[in-house]
Amino acid sequence: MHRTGELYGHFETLDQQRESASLGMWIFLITEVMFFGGIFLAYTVNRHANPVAFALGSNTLDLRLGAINTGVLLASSFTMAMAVWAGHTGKQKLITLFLILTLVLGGIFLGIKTVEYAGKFEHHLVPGSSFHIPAEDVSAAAAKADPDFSAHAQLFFSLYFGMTGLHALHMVVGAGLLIWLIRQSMQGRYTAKYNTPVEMVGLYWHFVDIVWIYLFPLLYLIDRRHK
Amino acid sequence: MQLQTSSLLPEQASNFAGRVDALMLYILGTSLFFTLLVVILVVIFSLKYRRQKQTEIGVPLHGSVPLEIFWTLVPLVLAMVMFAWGAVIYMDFRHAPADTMDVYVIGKQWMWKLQHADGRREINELHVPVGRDVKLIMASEDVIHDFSIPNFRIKMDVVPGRYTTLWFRATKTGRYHFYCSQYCGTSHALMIGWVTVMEPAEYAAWLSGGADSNQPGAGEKLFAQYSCSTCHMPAGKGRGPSLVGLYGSKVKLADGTTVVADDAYIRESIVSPKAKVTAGYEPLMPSFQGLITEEQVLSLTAYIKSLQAPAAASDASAGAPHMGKK
Amino acid sequence: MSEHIVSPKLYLGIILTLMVLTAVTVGAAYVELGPWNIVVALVIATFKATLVVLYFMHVRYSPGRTQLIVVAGVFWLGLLLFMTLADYATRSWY
Amino acid sequence: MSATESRPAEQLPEKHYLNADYGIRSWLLTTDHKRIALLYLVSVTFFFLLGGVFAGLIRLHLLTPKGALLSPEVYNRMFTMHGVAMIFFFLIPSIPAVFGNFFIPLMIGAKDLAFPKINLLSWYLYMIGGALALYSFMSGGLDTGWTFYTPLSSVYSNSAVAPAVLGVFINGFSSILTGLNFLVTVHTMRAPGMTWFRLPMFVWAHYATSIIMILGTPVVATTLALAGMERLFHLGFFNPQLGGDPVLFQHLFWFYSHPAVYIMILPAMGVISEIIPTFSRKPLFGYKVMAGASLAIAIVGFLVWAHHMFVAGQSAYAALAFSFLTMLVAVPSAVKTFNWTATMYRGSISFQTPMVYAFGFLGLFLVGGLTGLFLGTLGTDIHIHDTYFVVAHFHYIMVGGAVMGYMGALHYWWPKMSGRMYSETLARFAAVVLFVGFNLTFFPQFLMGYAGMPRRYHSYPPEFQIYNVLSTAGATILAIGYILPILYLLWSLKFGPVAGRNPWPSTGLEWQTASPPPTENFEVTPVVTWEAYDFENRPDLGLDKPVIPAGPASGHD
Repeated sequence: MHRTGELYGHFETLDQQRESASLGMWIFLITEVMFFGGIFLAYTVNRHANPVAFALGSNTLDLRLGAINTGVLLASSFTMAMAVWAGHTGKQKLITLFLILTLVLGGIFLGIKTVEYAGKFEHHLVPGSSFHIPAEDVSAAAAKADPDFSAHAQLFFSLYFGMTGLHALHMVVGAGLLIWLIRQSMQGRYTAKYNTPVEMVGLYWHFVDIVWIYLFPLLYLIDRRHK
Repeated sequence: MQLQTSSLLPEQASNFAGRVDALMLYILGTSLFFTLLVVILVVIFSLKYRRQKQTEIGVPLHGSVPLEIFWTLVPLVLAMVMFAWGAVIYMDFRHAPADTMDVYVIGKQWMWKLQHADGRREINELHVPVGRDVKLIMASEDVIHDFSIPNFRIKMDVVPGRYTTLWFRATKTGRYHFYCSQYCGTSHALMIGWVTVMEPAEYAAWLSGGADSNQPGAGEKLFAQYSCSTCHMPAGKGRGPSLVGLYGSKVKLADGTTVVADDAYIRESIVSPKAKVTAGYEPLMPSFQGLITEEQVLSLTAYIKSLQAPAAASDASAGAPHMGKK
Repeated sequence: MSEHIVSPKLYLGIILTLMVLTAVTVGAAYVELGPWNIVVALVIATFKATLVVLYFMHVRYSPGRTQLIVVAGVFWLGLLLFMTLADYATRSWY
Repeated sequence: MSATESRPAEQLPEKHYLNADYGIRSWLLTTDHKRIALLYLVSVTFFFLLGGVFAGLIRLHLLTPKGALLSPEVYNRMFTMHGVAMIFFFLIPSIPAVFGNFFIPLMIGAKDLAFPKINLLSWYLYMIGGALALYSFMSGGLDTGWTFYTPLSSVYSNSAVAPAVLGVFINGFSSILTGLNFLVTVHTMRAPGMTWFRLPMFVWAHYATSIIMILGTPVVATTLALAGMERLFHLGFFNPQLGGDPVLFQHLFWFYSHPAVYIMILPAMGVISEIIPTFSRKPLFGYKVMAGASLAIAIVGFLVWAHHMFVAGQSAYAALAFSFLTMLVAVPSAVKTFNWTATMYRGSISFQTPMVYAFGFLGLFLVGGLTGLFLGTLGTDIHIHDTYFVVAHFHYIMVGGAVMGYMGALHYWWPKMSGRMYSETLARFAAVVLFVGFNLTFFPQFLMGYAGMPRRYHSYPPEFQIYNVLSTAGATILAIGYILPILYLLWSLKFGPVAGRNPWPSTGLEWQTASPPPTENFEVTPVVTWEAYDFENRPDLGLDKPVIPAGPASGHD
């Protein structure tokens, strides 16, 4: 497939190419919505069936870290939006700067997530044979209401790790894309005329942010008032 | 090698069979009409409009709005009749009448265990009287199974972790196959059994002919073994509510709602007691999930049912006449 | 496709709103609202997500086709959730 | 045979996509949609033959009530692997990935799909998925049924479930990327003058199919991922013993897997909508209605999934809603059938092989679609659910419908893809053999199912034997019908007469370029000035003096 400058050979015009990329990206994001949608449905049905275990499981999560991470990710979305703005206005230095800021914030998010995961490992809250809920948590009056508390709490943590893990995986992919963008941007590839890759990665990054906007209340904020 | 044949329409042996077949014939009639219509038209067009010259083209007709509307509406109406007719049968099929003879069914890889209300047990065999409404209350010990009786034209999945029910009224004496029709692993094809439909008198004789175990009796033993009686005392003085007359009654719950004490409620109260707590009582009861089997739950349920009339309960081991909750 | 350039000031306003809403949703979780806690949390989350989609992702200024794709996608997710949960919600009806 | 007799015989073009480059690298690293289509053609044929072998063993085994050949363990693996190979690795990619890939750019006058590299990536994903499925087949096999119902698949099965699930999961992304590529291509890559309502119906069908692919496939990916993790790590999303719900798996699974049936049948309908106008030399009757019906099937077809669960313990009221919607989706299918029939009215009909397949499709799809009514109607489903009636029904749709469409497409476009003609006599003979063999194989299964024989039984009560014997007899005829085309098509590659640009002739853009087409499809980007299937105003087709049969002139729509 030959290519002339930014234009790939099977397209007629740069506009056509940009339009295709944008449309393709949006369709891809819709498939991502449905992909996460399946897990959200599994979460809803399982939570509805095991309210007690889910509430107690949620209360073992570190709300402070979760809230900070929400802020960090939202901030990274802001810097990403600014990078796209810098692209549209042709401010090449600012593109690079905002992309680096976004990458740093994304890194902080993943770092905090790692700390949280490590804590779960320490406290045997990772689903599997060594899964164990501390006795003082189970002794809560509510725990008795659920006869098979341990199994059901494990269900909560399976979903917690499944959903946040999948989200983190998307973050890692996003970080990889950002590194690529930063390198290209430092070479001055992106101008007011051609900045499609920045825009596309931006869309992806915002989508990952939106997933977290839902994950945060669903995982961290169940029945907080009773603790 | 001699081949057996069966008639195209299997024998109709339940209250549903005739209704399902009638609906089937309506759909079949509709289908045959459209199949023949299209086939005949295609044949006529093929003969009449076959190409005569190499350079010939067809008449450029692009469509016709009235025709399109016509052949949208006609199938729509016919399909809606099918839907409505089928829905009526289905709602009857899903909602058992009030007064049924209950049989408990447990599916496991790869056999069916059945227990009559009086404790009579069967494996891969089911005896029922003709003309009586029978309800199968079904649970699975492992994977999903399905209890299917083609001559009765009904089936229902048997799902682990919950009860499903299937009801029918046999209308013809005889022996009919039942099958597991949800694929359940290696010996799925061996989960076959027989329903024997008997005259009521014959059925009574069969019942008294040797109940090999007595379910309410077994339940009574479990009731003592698990010390249920220390809390659920008959006079209602215990830490738990009295269970006499519980089955089928309305129970007021701590959260203000009311439920009917049916099989599902009793099962839930045993395996997950905190889910629905009776008003006026503390949620003290421990869960028995994992401690007792589905079969034992059924025995306990049967025993609790037998507590309807105190006189009968004390006489439960006699095993005779209380089938169901008449 | 000529793109609409959003001013950084608007972005700043959006991100501040998002931060405030995050604080509100954490606070709301500690207020006793019974079954409404989850509703409040999801309404706030949806509002936040809408802001991100409309402004950060420029959907407000995008061609109708993009807007249609977004609406259709969300609608489809809604159908999956709604029709499945409708089964669970009506199982105890008689 | 065709109008070519009056014109000088055409030669193969000197340079075309097949000889543009040589060597294995030029194939494995190609981004040419036509070459990728051929890669798919070879790979799906492999899985079709593999699935066919499994099917043959199943039919042989069922000759006697006790089972003639296989142990229950092996029999269960056979029908499971037959289903997985045929559905995920043959039927779903078949028409879209082979003919959609090859012809959508040609039909809309584009040089390629919008994302050629992603197109190649999706073939590799397909191959990785397929390799994992094969690994599962060879290392213990798979015995869960192609539906992977939990908790059987996630807890109880002793077979290689994990690699198969992973394979199907990865294959799903291949399907998603294909759908994405088609949608974008149809939106942005159309040649000047190729308006939406000038698109061939084949393109509309693929547009509708792609919508299903991108909205449904991600959900089954999630579902299988959850089930796989449940098996590997002993989690409990769908396991009641650990707090999960097996019926949830069924909801999630069928949310994709019912619409997946439309992924198989809609492209076949698109093929038939090309063949019938071409061989009737007449515009497709009710073009806009046909396009709308494709979209309606795709959309309403999404809302009917729980009709697979009428007796699975779902709420009776949910069942009512799903049955109602199922009945609605029957209507656009009926409308399509009537429109195909009406297209032949006052046409100039010839009976070359693709048209014979179109007739076969029409008949078998009618039976398959109408028997779907028995299953969508609640009152009859409670009897025939999970019996051989269902098996017969979906084979009429998937083999009678989708595979007949696939074979029709293969014969219709073979001259374009290879540049050569096959033996018309042999091809027509094979089409008739297929039709007869198919009916003999599957019609008895309707009767057997209504009589009560359940699916997936390795042994059965003797009263069902007569039907099974008929069915097995039919299967041998069917096998001949499939092997013949492979032979004469391969033969034609070397010895077939040169086909020329437009042998039938047909109106689509794909017939305006050389056969086989050059790598960039068209020497100059075409400009479209005519409506779809317009034989009347096309002197370029070589129908020098078109003769319109006498009769009252009819008005246009």
